[in-house]
Amino acid sequence: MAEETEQKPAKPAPAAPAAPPAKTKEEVLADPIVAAVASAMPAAFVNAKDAIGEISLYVARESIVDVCRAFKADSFTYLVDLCGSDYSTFPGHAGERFCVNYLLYSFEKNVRIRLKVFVADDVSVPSVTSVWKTANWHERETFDMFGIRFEGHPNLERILMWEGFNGHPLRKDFPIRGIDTGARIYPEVFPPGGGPAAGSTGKSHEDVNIWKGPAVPYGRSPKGQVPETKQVEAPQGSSDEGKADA
Amino acid sequence: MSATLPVVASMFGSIPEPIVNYVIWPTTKFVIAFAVIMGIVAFTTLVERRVLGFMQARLGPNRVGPQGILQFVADPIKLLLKEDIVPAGAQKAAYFIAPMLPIIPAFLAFCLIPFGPPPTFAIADVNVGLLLVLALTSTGVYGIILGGWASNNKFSLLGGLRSAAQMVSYEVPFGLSIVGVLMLTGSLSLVEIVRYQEQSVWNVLPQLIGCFIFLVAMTAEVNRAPFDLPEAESELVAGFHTEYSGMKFAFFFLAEYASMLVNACLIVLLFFGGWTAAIAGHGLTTAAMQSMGWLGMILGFLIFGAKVAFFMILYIWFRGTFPRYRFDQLMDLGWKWMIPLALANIVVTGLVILIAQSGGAS
Amino acid sequence: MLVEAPKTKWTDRFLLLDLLTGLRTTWRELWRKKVTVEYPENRLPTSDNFRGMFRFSYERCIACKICAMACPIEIIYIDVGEETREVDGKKKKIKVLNRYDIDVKRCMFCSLCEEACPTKPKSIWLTTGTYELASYDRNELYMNMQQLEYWEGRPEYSTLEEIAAEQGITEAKALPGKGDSK
Amino acid sequence: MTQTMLNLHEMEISFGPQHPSTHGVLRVMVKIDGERIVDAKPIIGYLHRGTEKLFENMNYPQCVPHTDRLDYVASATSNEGFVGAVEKLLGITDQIPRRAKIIRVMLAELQRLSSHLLWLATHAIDLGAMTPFFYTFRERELILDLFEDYCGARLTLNCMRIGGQADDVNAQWLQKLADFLGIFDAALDEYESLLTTNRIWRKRTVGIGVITPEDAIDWGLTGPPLRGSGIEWDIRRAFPYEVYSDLKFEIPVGRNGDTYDRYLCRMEEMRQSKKILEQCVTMIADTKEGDLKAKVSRVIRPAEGEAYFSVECPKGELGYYIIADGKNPNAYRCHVRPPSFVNLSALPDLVKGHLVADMVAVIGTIDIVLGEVDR
Repeated sequence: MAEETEQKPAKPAPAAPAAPPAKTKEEVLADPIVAAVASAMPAAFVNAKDAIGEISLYVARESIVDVCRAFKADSFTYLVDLCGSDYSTFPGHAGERFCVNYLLYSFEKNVRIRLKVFVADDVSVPSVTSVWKTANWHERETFDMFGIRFEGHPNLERILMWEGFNGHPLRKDFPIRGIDTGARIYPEVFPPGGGPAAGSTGKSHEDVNIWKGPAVPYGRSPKGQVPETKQVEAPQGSSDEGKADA
Repeated sequence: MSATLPVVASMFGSIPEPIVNYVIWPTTKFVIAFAVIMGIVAFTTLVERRVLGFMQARLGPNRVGPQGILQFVADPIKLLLKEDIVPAGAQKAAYFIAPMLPIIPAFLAFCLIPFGPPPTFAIADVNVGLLLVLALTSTGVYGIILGGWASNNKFSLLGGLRSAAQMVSYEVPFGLSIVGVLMLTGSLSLVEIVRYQEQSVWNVLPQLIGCFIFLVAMTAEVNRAPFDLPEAESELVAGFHTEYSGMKFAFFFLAEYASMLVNACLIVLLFFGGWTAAIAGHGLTTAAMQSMGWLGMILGFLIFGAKVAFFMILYIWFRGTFPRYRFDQLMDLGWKWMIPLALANIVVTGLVILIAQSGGAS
Repeated sequence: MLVEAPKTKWTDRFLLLDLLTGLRTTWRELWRKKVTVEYPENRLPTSDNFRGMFRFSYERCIACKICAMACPIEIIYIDVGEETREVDGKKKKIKVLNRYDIDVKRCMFCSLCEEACPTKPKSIWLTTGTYELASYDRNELYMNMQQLEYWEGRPEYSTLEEIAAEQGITEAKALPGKGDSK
Repeated sequence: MTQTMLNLHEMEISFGPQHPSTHGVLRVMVKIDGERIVDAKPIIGYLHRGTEKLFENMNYPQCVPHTDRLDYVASATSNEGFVGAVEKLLGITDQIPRRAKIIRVMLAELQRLSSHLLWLATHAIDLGAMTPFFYTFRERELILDLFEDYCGARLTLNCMRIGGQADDVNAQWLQKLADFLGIFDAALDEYESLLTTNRIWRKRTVGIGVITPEDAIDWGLTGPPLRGSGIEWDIRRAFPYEVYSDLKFEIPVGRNGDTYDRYLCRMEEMRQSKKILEQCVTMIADTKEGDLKAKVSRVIRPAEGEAYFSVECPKGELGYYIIADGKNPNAYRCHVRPPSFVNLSALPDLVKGHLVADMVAVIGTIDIVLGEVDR
């Protein structure tokens, strides 16, 4: 295993070279890109960050629609993206669990800014569908994936998962595999109790090839020798024959 | 008729002559014609797939027999052996009758079409032959409407509706476009129309607009691209025959190709001189062919076949080239362009004939 | 840059030139060479680095498991045992590959395992130029190391040089790992 | 039953998920009055594979082959977006060797050509013109051959690595590319001779699915649907990545925002892509062979932070939003902003009042790939 360690440097990824010191909230909010809106409603912004050229503004949940309206009036006419994220297992994160990210773009300034709204479980967020039509499907997706409810959404139902699906897949406590979906197809082929078992890692042979039955003995003799059968198994010209037949 | 064929007639010996003339002889001709047409229609499907393939930089079916020539046998066998599925909610009786309805008039129309110089190749030379052909071809749509309705499928229903609307709007220019020809020739008999053309010129020259309208209308009449709305596969899955499988589907299919053939024959007879290759009485006229005996008959048949083949290829060519019209645009074209144009054509033709006659009289 | 429909004269439209150009295109294509490759008789040649069926070399493998770690869908299953063996009169512990399975039916042929393989020539590689992998039984596509090495229709090889040639390596280097441990 | 069948007033049709022209498994519940669409409701999710969840559970290099499966007809641009986002997160965007960048641009533009050719094929066949389908596939095959020669795969390329490229291009490949570019203009003209001036094609596309510029922005449309409405915006120009700032190309925009304008835009985009490729072929001659990868550690573990990076994929803006927690070699959250998903959400507005046949045209003109819509 010498090769592996050789090629794997011990130190983690190189940090961004000569990163400027992180800006404070006030500095970011004073940035000319967002200053107009930020000065108009200073109470709405909880925090602000500017990292790798992307401005993130942390907005209070109640005022998100007003903030979006203000930004839309201030040339940020375009909602690029809206997505959720679950910070429940984020290292060092204390505070509300979910976050809804809004990414706005201004054609005039040619710049994107991000608005972040943190919400706790079971707390709904005001919908911005009244500001941008495109928010409709994004919010439905966020609801589907995280269970964040959007207040005032015209049609808040699941979009990617099916109706009646239990759970919200992108929550961190949702298991990655081994969900009992309730679907039992082809019981005559797959034995009862088949299918990925809840909590299985999927890393063992039995987990994955459930229809294969017990593992077949395979592999070579533990001596580590190339078996003598090599010549028998590989008759000369077998590949040529195969091609000629075809 | 059999008077010109004493050898054949004598084979029937003791049978009374009227029966030979009006029962046995036409039936024999029809059975032969039916078999040949069935073969031609089946073969057309192969030709279509091959030619379309060639136009699209590919080969088309070429596996069954040399150059895929037996594909037209394999396809019906496949369709015969297929499971015949009847949708659960279908109107059983209508569902079964629907495929038969278009195929009967399509093949019946061949009785009236002279494939070559009379008398051999004209099964029934009726003096209103043209009207009868038009009447028969327009009944084919009932099967399509019925099939679309009986399948209990919304896509089929839409296909049937489209077909009905299309048929209604294209019957009119279809009929109007040949009025000019009738005015010129003064006869409804297809044989007479051809005789007229060999004595003057092909009707396509004096009736260019009429011919164009006829071409468009006949393409629309048989639901071929760019007017293949009833079975537009990208919109209505397969249109009226979505729920049909096996031989029932084959019947629709055969009916479509048979009507294609009928219409191609019609345009050749009406506008392109039928089996003749003559201008102003010179060249291979009907009389010249008849005087050549059997050779002339076969020559006429071949000339007719070549002309029809051209129009069959034209159908395929259109299908390989054009996008599909939309439902309302099709109506638009039919009602707002074709019908006024056809009417204008009739008026102009009438005026010209009137002037020519008065000029001749004075 | 504003794109606009080409201007057409009314005379062109009257003469149906727009339809006739289309007809001319298809007509010309009718007589051109066709591009169909009639498959079972003729096959398209694969390029040299075409990613197809796996090939595994037991001789080359040093049982480092890097390929299994690189695999995005975890379909490479490796068991490594240790064995004491006498080499040059000394007792030495060496790693022995007990199991090397690939669930080929789930593979997406991304070749990350080949890229990760530290041996040279590679112990696992996909450039065999074989793409006809269909099977009537899905279990046949779960392959152990013998099957991975000796599947039917594989390109023949027996020596290190030939493997190297198959992988397009001009100069085969002495193998690290197993060769050293002996 | 007969009664309901004959009651044509506001019939509801399930258009898909098994339908010839929904480009995959899109399902649209259409309410029609006769043939006129009263209401349309797209239902998606039939191809949902939980890619975002998978991204959270595998390390960064392993994600790259999965991005192929998002937009499976334009996997190079999907790769490009993802590796670009991770590089941005690592802060090594400037360290990528120029040769690798040029190769990326070449692959992305080839992919744009191939994707647009596929779009043209399906769009034309949706409107009943079946022949362009085969012509475009003939040329697309050449592009796929180029991909195969480059990275060994034809469709799901997995051709980009974080920090650079895995394979280099050689003179032979560049020659093959130049040969392909040589015939491409004639091929485009051939497609256009069947469609652009054809009166049936124009009748089917002009004035269908009109999007005003304001609506386009409101709906968040990107790519040709946005440009067809007359907004000259392209990420290659607005946020130039790779070497796009050194390349000369123009952004085609339409005037009316209808299906025909979007068709023209895409045709012109193909011509521009060809120009970009020609410039790349000359540009790559000045770079050092084999200089393909920046120094990246084997285990990629970016510092805590978040980054959004987007590329102009054939369908529009494909963005990746990655949150890294700084502890694990996998993304804490990776969100994909798929252009097809956003563009498709405007479908109900676009088809309302049109006929059923027009819906097929509109779905075709949005150019969706369900792998990307459903992820």
